[in-house]
Amino acid sequence: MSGPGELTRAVEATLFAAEEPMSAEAISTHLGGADVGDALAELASHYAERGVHLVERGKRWHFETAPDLAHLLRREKEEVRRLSRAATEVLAIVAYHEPVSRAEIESIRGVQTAKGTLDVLMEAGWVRIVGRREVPGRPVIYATTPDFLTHFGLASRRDLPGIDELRAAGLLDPVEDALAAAMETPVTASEEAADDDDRDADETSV
Amino acid sequence: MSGPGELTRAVEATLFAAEEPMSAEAISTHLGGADVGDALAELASHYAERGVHLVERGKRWHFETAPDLAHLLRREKEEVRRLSRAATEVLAIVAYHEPVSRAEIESIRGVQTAKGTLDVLMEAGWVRIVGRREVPGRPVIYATTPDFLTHFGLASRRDLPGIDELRAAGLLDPVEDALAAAMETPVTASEEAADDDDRDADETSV
Amino acid sequence: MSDGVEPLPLDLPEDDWQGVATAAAGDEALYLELDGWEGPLDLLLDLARRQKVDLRKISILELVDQYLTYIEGAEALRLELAADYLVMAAWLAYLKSALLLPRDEQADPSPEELALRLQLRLQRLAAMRDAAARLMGRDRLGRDVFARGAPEGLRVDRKALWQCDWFALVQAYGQVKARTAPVVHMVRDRMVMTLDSALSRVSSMLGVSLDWMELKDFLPPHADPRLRKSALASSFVAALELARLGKAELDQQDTFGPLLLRGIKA
Repeated sequence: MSGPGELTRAVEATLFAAEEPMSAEAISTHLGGADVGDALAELASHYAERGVHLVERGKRWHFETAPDLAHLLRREKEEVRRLSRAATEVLAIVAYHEPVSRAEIESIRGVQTAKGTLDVLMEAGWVRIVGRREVPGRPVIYATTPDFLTHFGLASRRDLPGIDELRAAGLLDPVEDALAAAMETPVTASEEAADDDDRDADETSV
Repeated sequence: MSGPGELTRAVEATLFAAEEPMSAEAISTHLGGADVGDALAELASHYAERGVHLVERGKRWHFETAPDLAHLLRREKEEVRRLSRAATEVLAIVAYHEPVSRAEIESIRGVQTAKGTLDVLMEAGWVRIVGRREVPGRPVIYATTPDFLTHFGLASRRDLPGIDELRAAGLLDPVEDALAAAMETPVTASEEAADDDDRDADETSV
Repeated sequence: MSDGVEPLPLDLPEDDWQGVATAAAGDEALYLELDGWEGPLDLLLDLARRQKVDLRKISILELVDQYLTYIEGAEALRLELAADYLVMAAWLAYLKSALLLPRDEQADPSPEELALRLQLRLQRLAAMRDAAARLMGRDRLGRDVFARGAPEGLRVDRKALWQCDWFALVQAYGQVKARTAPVVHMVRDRMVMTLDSALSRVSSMLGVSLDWMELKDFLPPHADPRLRKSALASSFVAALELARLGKAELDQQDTFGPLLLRGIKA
């Protein structure tokens, strides 16, 4: 295979350096009126197998990245990031109380919850919008996703420890008393039976 | 001739799409850590006969139009900054002598260098401050940048036109050294101490 | 000895040199002479090149003569701009005479050395001038060769891979519940000394002595520490009140020093 001819090289360089797609006429004008049809065809065929293609769109020619390599233009780089404390709390509240509105989450947390926090949880794929609460203002309500269960190794939300188990583990007590409390408070059977969903019904309705 | 391999196509597409010259390491990182050395060599050789060349300048790679097509591509509007004679001279002195202080530049030119001259070169991205000379006064010293090599089509500073001859002829050595060699008089300690920066304070306009 | 005649450094910005020609629009002939040179060394280099010999073989004497002739020929030198050209001329005249006159063994540096130094400097400037020209003549990006006109650009989108574990989740919930659980605050009954009792106590004790006494001496001895704090505060306010009524005077030598109290006989 012999190298490209002079005209072909000129067309190639012209299109490479052009800031906008060029029509065959414009290229021809640029190159002193030469007939560039054959050169364009030759180039298109040459580049067909390469990482860059010469394409014609609406009578104008330009180089573009081969479609199968388009993913190279926008690479995704994954970075492992730990969920913030606030986001973890919101996630836990959604998991324990779902479906739950943002106002309800705030009432349970006792703190305002930034919109971005729920966005992060939705981006992570653990929380989604499941509808609207039929109350004035029709707030959207959130629930966890199957991915949430998978990520945390839960067969179902019923696997989440109940309030009394949390208390037994010292997770409900102020940090300094946690040890003593965990050792002193026996868990009773009736308390353990507390139900997942309605456990905090009185707190949920804001 | 079989088509280019996947990696070669990927490197080709990446460099075509890049807005700046890229080092082999940067390309490799973009492509998930592949070894791109062979692909670069293959592409450089493939493009050598085409209207667009793949070139390496200061360890960074980019595509550019073939130099022999310059007459076809020169644009009506001059995009390249026109440098004053003083600026071109200062640029040459920095490139051939780097790293070099302003006093050293002035001693070669025999004239004070306006503040703006170095600023223009730094603004163009061709010269930068690379540190300070550890002599009294700690003057800043200047050197060229990778963009300088890119702009002037130099693979490295060793490509500077005639640099080997100039070095062999001692024309890149300070006058004092050449004088000492020529007169076969050893440079005395006191003269040497004044050497680097203030060397020519009293003979700047000779 | 040469120091006295060697030219001073230029202190003119280069732009002014272009001004030699441009500023004198009406009298170009008069100012033309120095137009286009970046200082005396540059002019010397140009003259040297007109000798059309290798710079290593130029005749310094001839060069000096050419330079002096040139400067003399430039009739209407704008002195303030051409001073360094004239200083160079003076220095070259000195160099010429030193080169021609019988050798002065004491001269340091010798005229030969000065001539050589000038020659070396001209060579170096010439080398850089040639290098600059060759550099500018290269195929330059954006003038002779062109980068891709419309690169797509490479973008790296960072995607967060969120991490959280089961324990962090349930612990967070526990913390929320613990934080928001209703809490009953019990305020314990505390022993206090009222202002009234402090007033009567302090005023009665003031009647006993006319000497300065420290405030803390007015406090009930052996009191519970919590009562003592309350008593101190009440007694202090009582002392201020008594001072206001003119029944006592207060003194404190330094900041946070002991507070002294003394009764005033009416």
